[in-house]
Amino acid sequence: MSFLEFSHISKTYPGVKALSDVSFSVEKGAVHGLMGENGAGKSTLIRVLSGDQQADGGEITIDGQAQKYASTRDAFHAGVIVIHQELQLVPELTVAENLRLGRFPANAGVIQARQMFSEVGEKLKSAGIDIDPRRKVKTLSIGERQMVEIAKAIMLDARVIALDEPTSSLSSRESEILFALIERLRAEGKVILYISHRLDEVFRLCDSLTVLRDGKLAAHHASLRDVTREQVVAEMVGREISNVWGWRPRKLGEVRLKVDGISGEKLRQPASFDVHAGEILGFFGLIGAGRSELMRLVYAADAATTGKITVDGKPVRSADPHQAIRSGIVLCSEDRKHDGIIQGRSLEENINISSRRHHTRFGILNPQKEIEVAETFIKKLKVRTPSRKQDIVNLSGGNQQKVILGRWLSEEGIRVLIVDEPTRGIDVGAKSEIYHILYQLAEDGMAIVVVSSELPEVMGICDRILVMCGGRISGELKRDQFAEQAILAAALPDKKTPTAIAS
Amino acid sequence: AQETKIGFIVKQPEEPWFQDEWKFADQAAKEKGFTLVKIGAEDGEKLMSAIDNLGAQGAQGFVVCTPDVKLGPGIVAKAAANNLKLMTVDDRLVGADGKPIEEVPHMGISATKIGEAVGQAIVDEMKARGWNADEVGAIRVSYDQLPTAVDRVEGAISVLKANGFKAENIFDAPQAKTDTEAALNAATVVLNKNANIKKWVAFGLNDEAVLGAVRASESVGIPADGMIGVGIGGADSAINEFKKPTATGFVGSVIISPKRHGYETALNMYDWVANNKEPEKLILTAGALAKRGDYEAVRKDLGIE
Amino acid sequence: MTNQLKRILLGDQGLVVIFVVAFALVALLVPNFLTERNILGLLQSVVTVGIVACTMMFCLAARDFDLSVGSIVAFAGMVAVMASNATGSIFVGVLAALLCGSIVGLFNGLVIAKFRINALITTLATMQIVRGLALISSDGRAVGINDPNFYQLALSKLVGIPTPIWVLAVLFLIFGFVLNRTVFGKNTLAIGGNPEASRLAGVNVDRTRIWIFALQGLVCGIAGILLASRITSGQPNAAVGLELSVISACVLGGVSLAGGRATMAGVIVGVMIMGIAENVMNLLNIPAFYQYIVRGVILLLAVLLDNLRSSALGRR
Amino acid sequence: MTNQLKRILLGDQGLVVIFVVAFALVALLVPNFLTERNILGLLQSVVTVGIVACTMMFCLAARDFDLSVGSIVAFAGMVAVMASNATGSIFVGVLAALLCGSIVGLFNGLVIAKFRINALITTLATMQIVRGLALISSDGRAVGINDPNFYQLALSKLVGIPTPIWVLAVLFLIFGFVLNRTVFGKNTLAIGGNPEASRLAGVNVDRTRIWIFALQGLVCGIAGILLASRITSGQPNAAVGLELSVISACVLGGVSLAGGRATMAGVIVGVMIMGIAENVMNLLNIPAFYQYIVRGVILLLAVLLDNLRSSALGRR
Ligand SMILES: Nc1ncnc2c1ncn2[C@@H]1O[C@H](COP(=O)(O)OP(=O)(O)OP(=O)(O)O)[C@@H](O)[C@H]1O
Ligand SMILES: Nc1ncnc2c1ncn2[C@@H]1O[C@H](COP(=O)(O)OP(=O)(O)OP(=O)(O)O)[C@@H](O)[C@H]1O
Ligand SMILES: [Mg+2]
Ligand SMILES: [Mg+2]
Repeated sequence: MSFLEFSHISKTYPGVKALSDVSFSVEKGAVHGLMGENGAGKSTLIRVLSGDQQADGGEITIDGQAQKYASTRDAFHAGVIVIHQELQLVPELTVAENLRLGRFPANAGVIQARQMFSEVGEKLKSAGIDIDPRRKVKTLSIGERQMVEIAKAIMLDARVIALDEPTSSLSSRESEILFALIERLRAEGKVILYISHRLDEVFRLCDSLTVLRDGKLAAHHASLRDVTREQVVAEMVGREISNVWGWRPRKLGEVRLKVDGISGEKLRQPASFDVHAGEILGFFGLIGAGRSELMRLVYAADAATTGKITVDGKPVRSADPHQAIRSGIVLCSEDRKHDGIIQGRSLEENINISSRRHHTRFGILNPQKEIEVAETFIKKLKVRTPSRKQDIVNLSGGNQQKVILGRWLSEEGIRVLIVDEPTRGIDVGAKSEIYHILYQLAEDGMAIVVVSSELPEVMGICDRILVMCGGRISGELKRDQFAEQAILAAALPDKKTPTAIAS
Repeated sequence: AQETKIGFIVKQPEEPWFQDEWKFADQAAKEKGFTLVKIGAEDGEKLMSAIDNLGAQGAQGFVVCTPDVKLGPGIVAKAAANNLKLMTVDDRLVGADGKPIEEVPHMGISATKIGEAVGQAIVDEMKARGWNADEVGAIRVSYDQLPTAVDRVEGAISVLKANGFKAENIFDAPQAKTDTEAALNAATVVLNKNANIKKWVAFGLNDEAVLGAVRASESVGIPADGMIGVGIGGADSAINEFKKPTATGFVGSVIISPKRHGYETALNMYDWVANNKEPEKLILTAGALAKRGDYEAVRKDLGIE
Repeated sequence: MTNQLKRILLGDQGLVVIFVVAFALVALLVPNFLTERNILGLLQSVVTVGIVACTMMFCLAARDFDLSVGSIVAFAGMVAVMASNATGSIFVGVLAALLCGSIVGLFNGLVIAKFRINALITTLATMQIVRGLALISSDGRAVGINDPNFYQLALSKLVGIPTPIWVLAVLFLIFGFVLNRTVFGKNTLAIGGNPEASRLAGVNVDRTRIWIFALQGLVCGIAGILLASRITSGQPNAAVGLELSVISACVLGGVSLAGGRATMAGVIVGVMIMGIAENVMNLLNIPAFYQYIVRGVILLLAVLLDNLRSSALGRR
Repeated sequence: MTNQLKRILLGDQGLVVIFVVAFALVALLVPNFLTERNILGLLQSVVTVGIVACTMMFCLAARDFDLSVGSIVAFAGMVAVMASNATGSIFVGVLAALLCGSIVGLFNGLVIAKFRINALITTLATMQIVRGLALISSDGRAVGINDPNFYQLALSKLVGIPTPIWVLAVLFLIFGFVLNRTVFGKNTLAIGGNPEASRLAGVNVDRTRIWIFALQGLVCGIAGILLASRITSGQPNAAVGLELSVISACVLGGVSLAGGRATMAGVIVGVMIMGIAENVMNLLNIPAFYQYIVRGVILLLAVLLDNLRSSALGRR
């Protein structure tokens, strides 16, 4: 008998059958991968495991015991820890408080603060996570928050640990910390469920693998020894995907966007770069390199203190995103939960919020057109949803990301498109569609900036890469110079001098 | 015959005074066998709705104590539109020109008159205690948002001044709300500001306001014989004070009779509706001072028990 | 058949259905309720709350809060009366009141959006300041109307229905349309759903918020004028506590205080439920003290029912 | 040196510093302000608001809302007086009042947490119901206290300072400790800061919310008893509008209506600012109508200052 068993799990949401009759099992001391397209039901399965959602049918057994959870607290007591797909942190509390929330070390209700901080500090250090446990979470960057989230896995002596896309906003360096952690947990004999859209990681880490499709079990591999990546992709998507990147050479035009010496509160050192019409420029860097900060300055999401921006030679002065949009610059930001989705509103409204100004008259909407745009992008990006009227919070993480992308891809008359971690949480199948759309836009003359922590992605789709490190641009590589080593070298903080200077 | 239905609308339904008016009006209703509809209307808008409501219920007339006398023309028009006979109690309606609307029958006592009675009671008590007006401070617990309140305290002040009180010895203690706590807080400030004055008199909108001033004097250590507070109303708040084992600075309260105001107005309206006997255009009642020693007798005299 | 019934009952418009059923019950059980006179009276009694609820809906939907509405209504009424008394022209009076209302609203909006001051505190402050202005300008006393034509604003009828009810109906229509069919309405809802995301999506958040408050002021001006005409005077103490009634009506009608959710139909139902409760209690002659309890229980029942309905919906 | 000054001014306790400066200014400029008598009077005048603000802080920090506090205070006061009159024991009276307050609070909490009904509507409903109960139980009249020893609750002094002020101080200490140092306090902040994350982390959200409301009821009971003792009677109309004063004081003290942010020091400052404003206006003999305006302007200034301070902080 296996240590962790799912048998005949089913779960239905209004209008969606998220899981139907899913059964599989995992051995003790194994890392088990869970893959599937966006909306396949991975997170739902994890939520059922964590007691957050109750399954309509089926049963989970751990170590031979059938589990019955009424709440997440029961699951904790049974030794189940789940790191959810979206960050679940309380910004106003400190790192240590977040990590011990729900299980504070207390004496008669009074928190043993000193003990808590030192314990958490030690555990963080032993896991190689360099974050002060006394810092408030609101002062951390997204990447750091993700590390805090991951640290939850080692705060308690758990039997089963599930990680839902833990690396989606991590760069390779932080990912390595996570992988080391997972190795350690495996050695301790825990059961680990690992969800990811990155095939490399799954093949590197996992002992066994389950693939879900449309809420059903599509494949189960007790061992990954004889399985190929192509096979897994086919099981997930239902078809072969030969070349995910699909890059083709393009003709570049004049300089479209020119950023000259821009700086702001969070990015003290002035940065300059330019992008040509038809070019896809990649920005790579480790977490905290300042890429997102730079892009937010360009988009006027944060106020710039110095610097000049020109689009097609015309200087742009914007104090707020709505002005930046009017001058032809848009930014799809990295934090979809905080800066992207508009909770409580439908997909249709989330897609149309910006681009609708092209089809309104005297401020009155054109409902026909809105439906058309929404339907187009739902189809184009393969958003899995019962209807365009669905509230966006009811979508799976990857599908939310697609909707936010749709918001910006539906824009007309845009000259510069900046996408920050555009494929975060998106499955391989949809990824290639998105790249295809980006190429299309570039061919039509748009200047595109892609910020990504995924090295294969920037190398796969960009014409040129700028590397950032410690808040400044530390390297530039043209496509023919692309090499993993060179890029990583420029991204590492101890390197002071730029490694590659393009002519 | 058609059932007789009469409305009785008051401006502050939670106030004991209006509760009493309603109680006595109910008594009249029971005696004469008509239906009494009691509605509270705290502001002009509620009042207009209340009149509509009465019309809809098929009432034939109503007695009203209006939240504001300036509503006069509106009330008259609304009553006519709903075909209701109209009488006022306590507060008399005025027209756009600021003069009383004579054709609406009214029973009441003017706010200024009550205030003057309070002032007189204070002056009498001062004389009895042998106080010199120059060494006495007066707390005017005020709630100027309410015109009736202004008229009452101004009435009291006019008597005090006529009896040698200096204007600079009268101190304003504005209540933020009309309850005792607000009066207490406001009066405390006045007392502390003028710590050199040892003898005080207090008056205000009602018993609760004056009680606040008396409590304030106690909390800063002024003995009962250093304070003369005279309230208005004479309902339970005042009686509780009189019942206390030792006398407090709350010397008396000017009682107006809710019996006459409630019972007689309802009866008059009934006679008007049922027997077509029009009431007198103006009946003025008088207030009576009740003190610790005689409040039971005074209340009995006024027909309240 | 039963399925269809279920869909109607549990659908988006479920609150409306519950309301219709409740209305039918009341009409059957309460004598004198379903008479033309009473219904007109009832409608007139909700005019002020209803008018102000139109824009309060926007305010709450954008995660804001406006406590100053009662004061603005009173102040605008005073201004309307005093200005028309002074100039002899009702038109000038009406214009002045609308202007004053809008200015106060604009002030609220500017302070809240530009200085980023908490809306609760800002409007609490203007609530006090404006009430103070109303009291000072009239020395705390009601101001009578010189020109009897002013009364006609509230007394005149069109097709047998008093003008204020028409005004209310027209405003319901306008703001219903604005909420669902205009960029302004959609932006308001988006801001309430996620202000930062809306800003990054190119919504001019500051301008939208300022507009919402300015509109709120304007609409309070309209309510103030009608109220002054109805009570035939400008009263500095009018509409005290209006904010709470209006906000309750909105919340009862499904507007979320956390922003992002609002429907005009819901708000209309909320306003009507509160109005009918008052009306019926008076028709049934419920004693004043018990009215408090009944009012509270009705509020609880209304949300509880709606809740059961929507959780049944969730469980479908 | 200047840097250190800057750090103090702009730090977390900046509001306190601003307050101290303002206090010093007032003490210098307003005659009679800094006398022992006046300060004691001032402190006594903020006892009710201050006591209730302790738990309202928790309520707001958990993203909830309680409008029923004023009614509970009045009701608890009535119960205290009537129960001690009936039994002849002040102790029983006090106990009964605390019990009644807690029961109402518990009811609020249960309805809000278990039936998931909007807190605004629920407490609006209980506000009405409880006020109705207070009015009915006394027939709308003030109830006198039979046993003069009851007065001693408010009149007695310890080291020259009246008992209610001691009670207030102790509650400030207790709830300051509870907020920062206990599991309950941290859970409250977590629930307000991110309800979803708290739930997933296994915080018993429902139980915490129920506790918050029950505590709120208990504390309102304390405030009601002291108030009744202070005005030597139980008054069913007492403490109307208290909820708004308390919420304003909290928000002024930096408690976020969006939840998750609260400090006891901030709330104390908020309560004191409001109390001092009233006190000084009366000391300076500002006419009643102008007091409205001054009150509004002070509110605006206080938040504006705090805002400038914290945006200066952001820009550092
Ligand atoms: N609260 C909800 N209400 C309605 N539908 C939901 C809800 N939560 C999830 N769903 C639906 O259930 C399906 C499965 O979602 P789930 O989050 O498990 O997908 P996933 O495999 O984790 O996808 P992703 O890779 O995008 O994270 C999706 O179609 C989603 O729209
Ligand atoms: N809210 C904040 N308050 C204070 N500092 C912040 C905040 N957000 C980010 N920073 C700091 O700004 C720097 C850059 O942030 P960030 O990590 O977002 O950069 P990045 O290059 O976009 O990396 P990534 O997007 O991969 O996380 C970091 O040092 C981070 O600590
Ligand atoms: Mg997922
Ligand atoms: Mg980034």
